[in-house]
Amino acid sequence: MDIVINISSGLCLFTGSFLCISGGIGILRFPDFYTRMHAVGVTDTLGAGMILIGLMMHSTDFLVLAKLVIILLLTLLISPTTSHVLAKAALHNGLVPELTPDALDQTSLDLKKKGKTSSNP
Amino acid sequence: MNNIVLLTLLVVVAIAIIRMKDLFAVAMLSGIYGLLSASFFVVMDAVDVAFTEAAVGAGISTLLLLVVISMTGRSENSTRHKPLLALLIVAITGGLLIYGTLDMPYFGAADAPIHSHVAPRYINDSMQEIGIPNIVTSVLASYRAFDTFGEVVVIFTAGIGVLALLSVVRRPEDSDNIASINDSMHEQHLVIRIVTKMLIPFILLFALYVQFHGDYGPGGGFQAGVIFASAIILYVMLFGLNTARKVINQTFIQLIAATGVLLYGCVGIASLLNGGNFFDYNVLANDPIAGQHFGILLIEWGVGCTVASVMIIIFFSFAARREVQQKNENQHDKNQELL
Amino acid sequence: MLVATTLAIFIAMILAIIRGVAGPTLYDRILAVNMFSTKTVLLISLLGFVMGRPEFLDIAIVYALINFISVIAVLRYSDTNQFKHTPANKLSTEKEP
Amino acid sequence: MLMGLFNNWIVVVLMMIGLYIMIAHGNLIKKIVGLTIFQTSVFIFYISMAKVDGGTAPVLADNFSQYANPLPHVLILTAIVVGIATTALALSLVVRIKEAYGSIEEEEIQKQDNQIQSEQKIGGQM
Repeated sequence: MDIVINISSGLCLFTGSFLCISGGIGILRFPDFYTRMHAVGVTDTLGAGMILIGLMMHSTDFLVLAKLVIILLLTLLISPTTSHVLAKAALHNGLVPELTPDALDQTSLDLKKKGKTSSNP
Repeated sequence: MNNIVLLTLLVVVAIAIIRMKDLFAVAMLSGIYGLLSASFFVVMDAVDVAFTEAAVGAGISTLLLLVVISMTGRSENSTRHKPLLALLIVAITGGLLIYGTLDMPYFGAADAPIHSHVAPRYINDSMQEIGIPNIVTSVLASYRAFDTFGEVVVIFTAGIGVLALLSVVRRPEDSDNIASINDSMHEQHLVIRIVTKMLIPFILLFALYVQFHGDYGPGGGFQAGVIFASAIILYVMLFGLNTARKVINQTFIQLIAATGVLLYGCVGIASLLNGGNFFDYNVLANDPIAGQHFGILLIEWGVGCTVASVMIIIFFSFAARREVQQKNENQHDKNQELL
Repeated sequence: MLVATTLAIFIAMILAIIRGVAGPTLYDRILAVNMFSTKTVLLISLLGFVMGRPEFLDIAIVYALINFISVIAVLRYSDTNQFKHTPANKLSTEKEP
Repeated sequence: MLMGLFNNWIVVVLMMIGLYIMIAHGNLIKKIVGLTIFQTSVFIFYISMAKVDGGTAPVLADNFSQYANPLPHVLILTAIVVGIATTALALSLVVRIKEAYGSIEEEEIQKQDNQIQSEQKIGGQM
């Protein structure tokens, strides 16, 4: 029984730390704010959740477990909210995504082409 | 090892703060700085200090900086006065200080002079004398209660000072005008509004938990006061100052701040009247331990009231000043449009 | 395993600090601070277990709450005119036809 | 030796960074941030003095016998809250200075002061 808990908590911690590091690399390497935000927003919540669940398996005290659950709930509530608000505020204050107009045209052309090809088989 | 990483990061962030021209970035980095130093305090086993630094250094002080920056402008002048002379002075002083540290006891040494004076008594006897497991609280509120009284008075005085410097005369006809500025935030963000409404009761409850759990774990009046105040500040930021003023009367808050200090002092007087020394809680009840518990409870309550209300007063003053400024700017713009 | 996770969080913190220092827009910095405080919450909870006294998790709860409050504060007080046109924005809007 | 005094050296470095900001920067808000860094370095100094190897946080528990020194913790705990109160006072002074002079750069303020002084002198001579 002990070994099962150890292995599963180790797996959770490993997944969590992998997600944390990949989020960190994402915030560093992605080209503009919105893509960075995507990297952080996705990995932060899940990574924090995995690490906290891994810690829960280690805890023996009921109070510690309860506090970890509270932290987990707070993270689940707060992290997506802040991401949402941040993206909204950035867009509202006129930060334009670094998708160049050419790229935008290109994608819309592609879409049109696809639409044409699908409509004219 | 943890402390080395954290300290190095602290230095990196501090150097980045020197280089930054954008004051907004400086505020953000000082937030990171506060978080880092609080993590360092956790590594150093100073849980109570970390608690306070988390709420104060990363929360309230960044917030006040942001409010002031939004009032005074965001960019810094690039000229510096005599950077070479300053660097020279700093280098000499730093060199002397580092020379001074060579005689310091090594980090973590158990036989350092600091650990031989009063600390053993606190650690060994506080359980018999005071009867609560958190030594920091027993030293703060009982052994050195007079010292803490001084600190509370300092905080109260700072609150009065901010109030004297920033208080504005409010006229009722202004409120509609200001409300329209305020509503921008509160109408745009439905998600934040709902999440905040869910969180505020939790934060208030958590502050009370910290207040009363301070005897058994990290916590106490100072931390609880700051957390309580931050819940109110959250409310003000989201729903505007006018709505908040309807919920919490500012005169009432000022009264509470004074009452906290008064309560603290009265506990001391009460112990004098009962035949003990100033802040000697043993005489407050029949049993010395019960007396200590009672005294610490009252004192922490006084500290919590004062700290919370002073923080709220400080934030209210800044926010009110900012609203007046914004209104003047708006009027100025309107006048220019008319011209 | 706990120590390895602590190390991973340190690395993520360092990366977040680099982004916070580098900028370029203010939202990048806010994002970096936000990520940094989430990492701090995790670090504090982990350190409790590493040091053998996990009962001090209250501090981590405070961090989570402060994180939320400071993000709201940043958005509330960056909602004025002087924050609307950062240099990076101008660059990207100039590209538009 | 290197590791034993590392914390103290970092404290000195941070303190000097705060001092440098206080001396070399003219912006009043930047100066306050420098003051905060200076303050925090003192906190770090006290707290690292209190640490004992193999010790734990000063909250009594059954299975621990060695605790960190609680006295510096108490001093710094109150100092942090007093620090934020004084910072708030300093920031409110900055707000008033901005309203009175229209700037928070030290040189600008000095220039305006000098101007007023010289005008007063001319007025006095006449």
